[in-house]
Amino acid sequence: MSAELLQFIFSGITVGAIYALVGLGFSIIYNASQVINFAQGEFVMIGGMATVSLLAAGLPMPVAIVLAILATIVVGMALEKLAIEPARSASIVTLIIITIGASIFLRGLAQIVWDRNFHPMSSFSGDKPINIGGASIVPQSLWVLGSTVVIVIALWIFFHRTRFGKAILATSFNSDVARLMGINVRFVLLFSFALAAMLGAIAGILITPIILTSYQVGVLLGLKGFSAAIVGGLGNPMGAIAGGFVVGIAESMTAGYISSDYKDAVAFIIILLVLFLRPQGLFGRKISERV
Amino acid sequence: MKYVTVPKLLPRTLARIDGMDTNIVDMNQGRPILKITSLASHYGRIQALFDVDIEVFEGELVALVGANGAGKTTLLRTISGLQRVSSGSIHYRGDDIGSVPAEQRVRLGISQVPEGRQVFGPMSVEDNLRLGAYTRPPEELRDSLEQMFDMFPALREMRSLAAGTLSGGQQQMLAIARALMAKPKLLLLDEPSMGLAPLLVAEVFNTITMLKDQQMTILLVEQNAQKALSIADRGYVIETGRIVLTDRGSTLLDNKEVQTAYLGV
Amino acid sequence: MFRTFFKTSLVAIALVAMFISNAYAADTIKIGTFLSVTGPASFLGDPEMKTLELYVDRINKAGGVLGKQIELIAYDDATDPKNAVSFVKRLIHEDKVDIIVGGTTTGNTMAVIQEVERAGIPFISLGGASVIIDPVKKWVFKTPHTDRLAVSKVYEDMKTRGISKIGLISGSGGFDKSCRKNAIDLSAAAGITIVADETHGKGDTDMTPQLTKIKNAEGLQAVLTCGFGSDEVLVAKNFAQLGIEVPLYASHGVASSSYITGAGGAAENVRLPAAAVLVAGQLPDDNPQKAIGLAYREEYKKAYNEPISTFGGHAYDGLFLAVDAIKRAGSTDPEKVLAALESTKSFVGVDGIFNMTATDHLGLDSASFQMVEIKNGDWQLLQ
Amino acid sequence: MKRLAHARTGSLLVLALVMVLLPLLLDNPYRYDIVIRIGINAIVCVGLNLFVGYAGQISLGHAGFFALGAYGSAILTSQYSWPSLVALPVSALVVGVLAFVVARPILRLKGHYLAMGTLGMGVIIFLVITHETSLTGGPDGMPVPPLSIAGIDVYDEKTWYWIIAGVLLLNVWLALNLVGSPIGRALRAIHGSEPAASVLGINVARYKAMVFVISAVIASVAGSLFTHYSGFITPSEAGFLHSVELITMVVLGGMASTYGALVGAVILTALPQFLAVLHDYEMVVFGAVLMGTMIFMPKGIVPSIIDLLRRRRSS
Repeated sequence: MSAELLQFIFSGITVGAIYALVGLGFSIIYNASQVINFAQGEFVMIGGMATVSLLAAGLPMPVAIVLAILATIVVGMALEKLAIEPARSASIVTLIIITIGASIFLRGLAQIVWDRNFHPMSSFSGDKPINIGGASIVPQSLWVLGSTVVIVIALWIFFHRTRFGKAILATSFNSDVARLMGINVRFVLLFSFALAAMLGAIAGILITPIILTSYQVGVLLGLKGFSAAIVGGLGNPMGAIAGGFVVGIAESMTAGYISSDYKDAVAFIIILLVLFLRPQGLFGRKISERV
Repeated sequence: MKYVTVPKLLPRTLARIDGMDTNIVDMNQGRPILKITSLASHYGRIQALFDVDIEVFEGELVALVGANGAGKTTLLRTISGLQRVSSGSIHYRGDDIGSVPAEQRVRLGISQVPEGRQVFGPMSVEDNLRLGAYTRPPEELRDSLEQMFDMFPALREMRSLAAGTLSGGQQQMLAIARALMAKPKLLLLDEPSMGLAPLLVAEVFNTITMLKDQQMTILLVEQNAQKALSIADRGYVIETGRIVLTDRGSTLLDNKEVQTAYLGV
Repeated sequence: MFRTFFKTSLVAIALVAMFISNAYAADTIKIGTFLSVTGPASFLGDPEMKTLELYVDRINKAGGVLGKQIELIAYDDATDPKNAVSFVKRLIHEDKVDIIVGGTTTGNTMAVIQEVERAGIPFISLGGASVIIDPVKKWVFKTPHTDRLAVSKVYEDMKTRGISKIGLISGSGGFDKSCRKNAIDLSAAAGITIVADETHGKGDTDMTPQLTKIKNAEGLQAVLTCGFGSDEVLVAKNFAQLGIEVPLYASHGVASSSYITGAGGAAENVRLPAAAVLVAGQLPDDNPQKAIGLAYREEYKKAYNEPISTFGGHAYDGLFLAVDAIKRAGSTDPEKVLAALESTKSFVGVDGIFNMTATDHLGLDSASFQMVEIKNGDWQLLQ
Repeated sequence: MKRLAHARTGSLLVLALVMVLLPLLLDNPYRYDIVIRIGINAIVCVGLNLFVGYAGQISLGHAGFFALGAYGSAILTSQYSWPSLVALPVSALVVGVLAFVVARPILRLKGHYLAMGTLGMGVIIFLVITHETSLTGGPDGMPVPPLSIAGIDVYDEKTWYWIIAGVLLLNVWLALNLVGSPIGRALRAIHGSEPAASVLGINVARYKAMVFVISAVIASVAGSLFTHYSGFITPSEAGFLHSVELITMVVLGGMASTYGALVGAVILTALPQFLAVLHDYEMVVFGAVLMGTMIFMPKGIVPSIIDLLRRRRSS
C-alpha cells in the first residue's frame, strides 16, 4: 500500500470517526422518539466550548471535561422536556423545524455566553505525529478512534445486555407496547436525549484539539452526522458508525484522488447512490407504512 | 383482506342494562377487582366510548364482544392506560387509577396482551419475555422464565430466535407469556384469535381456559363471540361505544339478538 | 367569506405592524454599518463591530465631529449577501445615514455596490478582494490591503529566498478563491511555478489528503495557503503533522493571535504579509504607524480583554477615514465627502498610510505591508 | 364545489386589494424592498407548499432550484447577452427538466431519507455553483443585468413591486386552482397514505413527480426574478440554510394552506428585520420564536388560527 493511500485512509477514518460519533447521537434520539434532532451538532459545540472555557477558568482537564459533559446533558434534557415533549404528536416536518429552532437558539446563546472566536485546546497526549508506513497520524486521532471503539462497545453492551438498554430498544420498536411492559417511555425519551447529548459532548471534546471549536462548529458537523446516520440506516446505531466511516473515507479519497473542489459533492453523490439502491440506508429497517 | 360481517344493531330495548349487573353477579363474592363507572373516552374530537359500566371480579373470565370498531380495543386501552379517560372512573382493587400512567398500572398488576400480538420483532424470544418482567425484581426472573417455558414448551426451543421470525400462533403465545411474566392480577387479552388458523384459535382458547383454571382474572376482548362467550363466566356486548347487554356467558350465547348479530346463527 | 377575508387580512396586519416603527430624528452624523458579526465570517466581523463601537464612543466623548455626535447604526448581516443588501437599503432609505463603513466580506460588499451607487452614498468597504475597487466605482472605497498586494508581497519574499516552485492550498470562500486567483495570475510575472493547486471546504475537519498531494508534488519549494479563520489553523497543523519541510506562507487572513494560539507550535516559522499594527512594537520609532498601532492595540485590549486582529484594524481605518473626510468636507453632503475621501493624503491608519485619488480608492501600496514571520509564538517583523 | 370556487375568488380579490393598498404604507425603497423580498419568498413557498403541505413530502433542497433559476438567468443575460425575458423561461424549463430527471429516484425515498436526498441534491448544486468560477463568479457571486421589458431596464422598486405582486397573485391563483382540482385531491390522498392512494388507482409516483417539478419551476422563476431584482447573485442562495429557511416558512405559516405559505413568508422575511435591532440577542430570540410557534401551533399559524375560530364559532 502506498504511503499516500495510507495517509488518505488515516484521514478518512479520523474524520469518519468524528462523523460516526455525531451520527450516533442522531440515531439514538431517532430510535427513541422518531425525531431527527438537528440540534445534535450543537451538543458537539457545547461540549467543546464548555470544556475550553472551563479550562480557561483554571480547572484541571478531567474536571473540566466531566463538567462540560454534564452541562451538555442538562441542555439535552432541557431540550427534550421543553421543546420535544410538548410537541410529541406533531408531524415529522414540524419536529424538524423545532429542532432547527433549537439549534439556532443554542448557537445564539453560545455566542452570548462565550464569544465568536475559535478556540484551541491542547491535545490529550501531545502533538507529535506518529509515523506508520510513511503516513502520519496525530495522537489525538488515536484518542478519537479509540474512544469511538470504546463507545461502540459500551453502547452495544448497554443496548443488548442491560435491562434498561433493552427497554430503550423495545421503546424504539413499539412505544405503546413498551409502556404495557411497565417501561416509562417518557423517561426513556429523556434518557435518550441525555445519552445523545453526552455522546455529542464527548465527540466535541475529543475533536476540539484537532479541529478547534467555535460557536458555529456544530452546523457542519451536524449535517455530516445526519448524513452518517442516514447512510447507515436510521435507528441503527451501528449503522450510524458505519455510515460515518463511509462518508469520511469517501471524502478523503475524493480529495486525494479526484478533486478537492468536489470532495463534498462526491460524498453526497455516494450518499444519494446508497439511498437510491437501498432507500432505507445500508443497515436500516424496511420502512413499512400502514394503510 | 379479511371479510368482516357488520352486525345489525341490537334493538334499543335491550340496551337498558340498569340494575342488571346486580342479579347476575350473585355468584361472585366480595368486591370487584375492576369497576368501571360511566366511562367516556375520545380520539381527538371523536367520542369512542359512552357511559360504559363494567365490573370484573376476582378469578372471573369476562368476555367483551362486539363488532369491529365498536370500542372494544379502546376500552381495553383505557384500562391499561394507553388511552385517556375523558370522564367517568376506573377503580382497580378499590383505588381510582384513572390518572395513573400505563407503566405504573403494570406494577399494580394489570397486564395487557395487545391486539395483533405486537411482539418486539427484532429482539429474541427470551428478551421479549424478560421485558415482560420489566417491573419485577431481576432475581425472580429465572423462575418465571422457566415457568413460561414449561407452559409454552415451543418457546423454550425458540428462545434465542428473533420474535419476528415466529409464526402467528407462536407469536400469540409469546405475547401471552410476555404479559404473564409481569405476574398480573388482571390480564387483558385483546383479540387473541385474530388472524389465526382455526387449529391455532383452538389452542389459544385452550390456553385461556387453562389460565382461568389457575384462577387468573381475565378480561377477554374477542370478535369471535361464540368461542369467547362459551368459556366466559360473564359477557358484555359493546356496540358503537356503548355497553348494550350483559349477562352470564352461557345466557348471552342463547340470546336471540346476540345470536343473530354476532354468532351468525 | 369571513374566513378567507380573515386569512388575507392576517397578511395585511403583519405587513402593517412591520411599519409601525418610529423615525429617530436628531442632529447627528449617522454612520451606518453592516457587518458579518455572525455566520461563517464572524471571525472577521466580530472585531470589526467591536472596534467601531469602541471608537464611535470615544469620538463622541471627545466632542464628536463638526460639533455633532456620531450615531452608529449597525446591523449584523450574518454573512448572507441577501441580508447585506437589505440592510444597506435600510441604512440608506430608512435610517438615512450619511456614510457607510462596513461589508465584512468581498461577497457582501459586491452585493450592495449597485444599491450604494444608485443612492450616491460614500461607502468604505472592509472587504479584502481587489475587485471591489478595481475597476473604480464612484462611491466605493476600501481599507484592507488587497489580496493581490498580499500575494505579490509573498512572491517578493519567495524570490529573495530563491523559491520558484510552490504548492497552493486554498479554501472555497470568496477571499480564498480571490487570493488563489491572484496567486495564479501573478505567478508567471514573478517567475513562480505552481506545481500543486488544492482546495478545501469551509469548516473541513481534515486537510491531510490535499496536503499529502502537495507534499508529493515534484520540486516543491514552498506552500502558500489562502484563507482565514480556523481553516488556516488546520492547514498549519496538518502541514506540521505531515512533516512537510518546505516553508509555509499564509495570507494576511491569518493575522490574528488566535491563529498562533490555535495552531500551537504548528504555526512556527509561517510567513505572511500583514499590516504594521501586528508588529507595532517592533517598528522603528520614526515609523508613523507605530504610535497609532500601539494605541489601538492597548485600547482594544483594555475594552474587550482580547488581543487585536488586523481585521478590527480595517474597521478602525474605515471609521477614521470617514471622520477625516467629513471633517475636511465640513459637512455630510455626499458629494463633498466623496471629494474629501478622494483627496485623502498621508492619512496614517492602522493598515498603512492612505493616499487616495479619484482613480485609487484604496490608497495603500505594498510598502504599508510588512512581511512577518511567526517566531516563538509571536509575530516577528522581517527586515 | 361552487362555494369553494366562490371562496377562492373572494380570497384572491382580498389579496389583490391588499396588494393595491399596500403601497400607501410604503414610503421609501427600503420598505418596498422588504415587501418585494416577502413576495419572492412567498412565490417559492406557495409552490413548495404544494409539494410539502399537500403531497406531504419533504424538501431540504429547494434553494437549489431557486439558485439554478437565478444563475440561469444571470449567466444567460450577462455572459451570453440573452434578453432577460427569454432567459427566464429557458432557465425555468431547464430546471423543470432537471427536476423531472431527479424526481424518480429521489421521490422513491420517504420521510427523513427524502429529507437527506433533497438536501444532498441541494448541496451538490451549491458546490457546483461555488466551484465553477468561470461561469458563476464563484463564492463572491456575480453581477446581473436588470430585467429588461420592451427594451426598458427595470431598476425601480415601485415597478418591481407591481411585477412581483402580479406574479404572486397569478401564482396563488394557480395554486388554489390546482389544489381544488382532481390533482389536489390526488395529492391529499397521497399525503394521507401512499399505499392507500395507489389502491385508489392514483399513480403516486407520477403525481409526486409532477408536483415536485411544478414547485421546482416556480422556485426557478422566483430565483430569476430575484437575481434581476437584486442585481447580484451569490451561491448562498443555493445553500442549505436557504432551503431550511424556505421550508420553515411553509411549515410555520401552515402546511397545506396556500395562504399559510404566504403568512410564513411574511413573518420569516420581516422578523429578522425587526430583530436586527437586538444585535447579540437576535439569534436567541429568533430560535425561541421559531420553537415556540411550532410547539404551540404544530400545524402552523394559519391552520391553528382557523381551528381556533371554528371552535369558537361552534361552541
